[in-house]
Amino acid sequence: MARSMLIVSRQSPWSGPGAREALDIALAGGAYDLPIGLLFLDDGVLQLAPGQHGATLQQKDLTANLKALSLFGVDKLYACARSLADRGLANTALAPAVEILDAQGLAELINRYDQVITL
Amino acid sequence: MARSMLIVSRQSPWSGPGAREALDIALAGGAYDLPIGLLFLDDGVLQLAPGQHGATLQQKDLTANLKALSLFGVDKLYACARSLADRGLANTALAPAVEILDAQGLAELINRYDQVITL
Amino acid sequence: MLSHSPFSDGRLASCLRLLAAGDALLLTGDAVYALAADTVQRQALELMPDSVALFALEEDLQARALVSLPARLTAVDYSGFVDLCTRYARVNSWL
Amino acid sequence: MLSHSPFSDGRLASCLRLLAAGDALLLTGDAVYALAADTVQRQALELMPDSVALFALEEDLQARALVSLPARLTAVDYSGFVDLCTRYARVNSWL
Amino acid sequence: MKFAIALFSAPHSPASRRALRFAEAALAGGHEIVRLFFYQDGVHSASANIVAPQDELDTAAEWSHFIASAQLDGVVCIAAALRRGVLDAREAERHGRPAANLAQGWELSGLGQLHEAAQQADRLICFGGH
Amino acid sequence: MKFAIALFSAPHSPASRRALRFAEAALAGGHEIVRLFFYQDGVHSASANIVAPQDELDTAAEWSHFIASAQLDGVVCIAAALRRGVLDAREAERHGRPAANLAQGWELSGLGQLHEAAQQADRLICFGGH
Repeated sequence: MARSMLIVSRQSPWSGPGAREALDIALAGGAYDLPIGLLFLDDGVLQLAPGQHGATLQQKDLTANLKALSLFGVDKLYACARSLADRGLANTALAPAVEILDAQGLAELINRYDQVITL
Repeated sequence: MARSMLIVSRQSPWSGPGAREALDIALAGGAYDLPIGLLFLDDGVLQLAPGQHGATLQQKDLTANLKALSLFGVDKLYACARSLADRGLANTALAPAVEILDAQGLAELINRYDQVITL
Repeated sequence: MLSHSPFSDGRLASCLRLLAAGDALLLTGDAVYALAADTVQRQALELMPDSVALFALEEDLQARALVSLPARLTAVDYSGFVDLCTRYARVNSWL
Repeated sequence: MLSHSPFSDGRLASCLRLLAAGDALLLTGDAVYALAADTVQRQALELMPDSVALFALEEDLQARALVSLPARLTAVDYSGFVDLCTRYARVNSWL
Repeated sequence: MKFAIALFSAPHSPASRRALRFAEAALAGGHEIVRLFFYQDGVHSASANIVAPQDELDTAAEWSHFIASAQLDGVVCIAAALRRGVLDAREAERHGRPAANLAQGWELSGLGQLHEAAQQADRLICFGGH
Repeated sequence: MKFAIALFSAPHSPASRRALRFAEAALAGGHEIVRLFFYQDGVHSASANIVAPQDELDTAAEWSHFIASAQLDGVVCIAAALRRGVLDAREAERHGRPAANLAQGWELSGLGQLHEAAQQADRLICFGGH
């Protein structure tokens, strides 16, 4: 059976290629039909805030990459409740939809995967 | 009259070349007889902790560079009291000796210099 | 001038402690997230003395769709950014 | 596994929240500064439940001349680091 | 045990040297390294153009020697490398750039190689940051 | 007014584009740029080997075009560039490296150039981090 991988994305969407490069690992895993989970943690949850547009920064926003996740079969998406609250996003509709986890839920999530990449 | 420059060094001594590269700006300024000040702030104060030795990390420690400061005429050295306290260094003998400043002292220090580089 | 996310990093706190009356704070890049509503960082900015002026780079606000901005904030474009640099005696960028 | 300074950065706090019973924390690089005496970070490490094991890379302790280390800490060399990776089911490096 | 090792930091970062020393210790301990994969700023650790100061460790050169002498599979993510200016002869020519600067022993390839290594390995160990 | 502009970040960092837009706006506002100085990871912003993804801004190429068209003095710190693998033809030859990858218009020199620029300028503006 294929080994599962949890990718933990901690980078803001506008701080350089970090957030995109984390998504690319998830998309590549999906393309190989591997069991991939994706957790948005710390500044990574900022990727899920609605209404962002990169045109003013001459940068492609991550919307297309985030939408591609489900097309590539990456549908186990999670976000950290504490990270969202700290950034004023506790009551915001996120896109794509994610399962929001508290600290205990996060610890259990990590232990369900064979391998973890945090970046 | 030459413009004065304050260099604010915020990097730990072991996190890569950042701390050394900040010192190099100060040393180069001293070599040109420019009025240079050097402030150790945040993790930068860790450069002043005694007894460090880089050999175990196959890295040259910063002792020689710090000693060179006075040879190059860079003798206005300052450290942030709060940064030292946060890192457990409030009661430690620092090398080289520096003037320790509180928040108000830091704000006044910055305003005494024509130009500031923080890195 | 700040450019790092205020949530992951101590730069904002460290910088706020050094501001004096007559100084200005310019938020660029991820530092504009400090203006997000319902955050500790926004509160800290609101509590700065009136003698400290607050600016943000407009393109960074727009990209992040930040709204409900503080009344004391002035958004600037690059031309305004250049003007600011001429108006203050020195510019300290918090790398 | 952590490698960043705990003073300038939220990684330590964020990582500590995710540790579960039976996990181990390995401090490398500037993360070993969290072991410095008289710091909030040292206190947080001391307060971890006994079910979480605490390790640090020896060379990083020596370079920084860190002494008065916590009794619960085990220092490891690279061979011990490799062994740790075999003993735990997965390794989560906090980049 | 089989290890896959991923590096995300430039050669002047302590994390690059730490990954190298870990990899050496893994082999010394009788373990197998199924692949080294360099991603993000880790691609610079596979640059042949790095000139370390004489009194500093030349981590990029050590990496290149290490994978050659241990005959390891060393893969550098092609997308991350292009973005950061680390090119092999083929990519340099394809994009009309002056100079191939990928060090000996490394191969540019895609993220699929990271997943393949993770599937083959008992442990995936990542090194990055400082 | 006379500006000296220093950049400390790689071209894929938002700070590199921000520095470029600032420099353009300074000239557009009738100001003078006495020198651009690239230090630390900023040296990568002067690499000719960067291949930006087609849907992303090619900040390194824009920098090279900008200093050529505005005829600016662009200096890259030689010590920082060697350590990070950005070499001109002379340094590549001197150190036996395969390939010179410093972009057109830039010159490798020492930190004295930063101080000289700071002495000539009314304001030193630094860009770095993210």
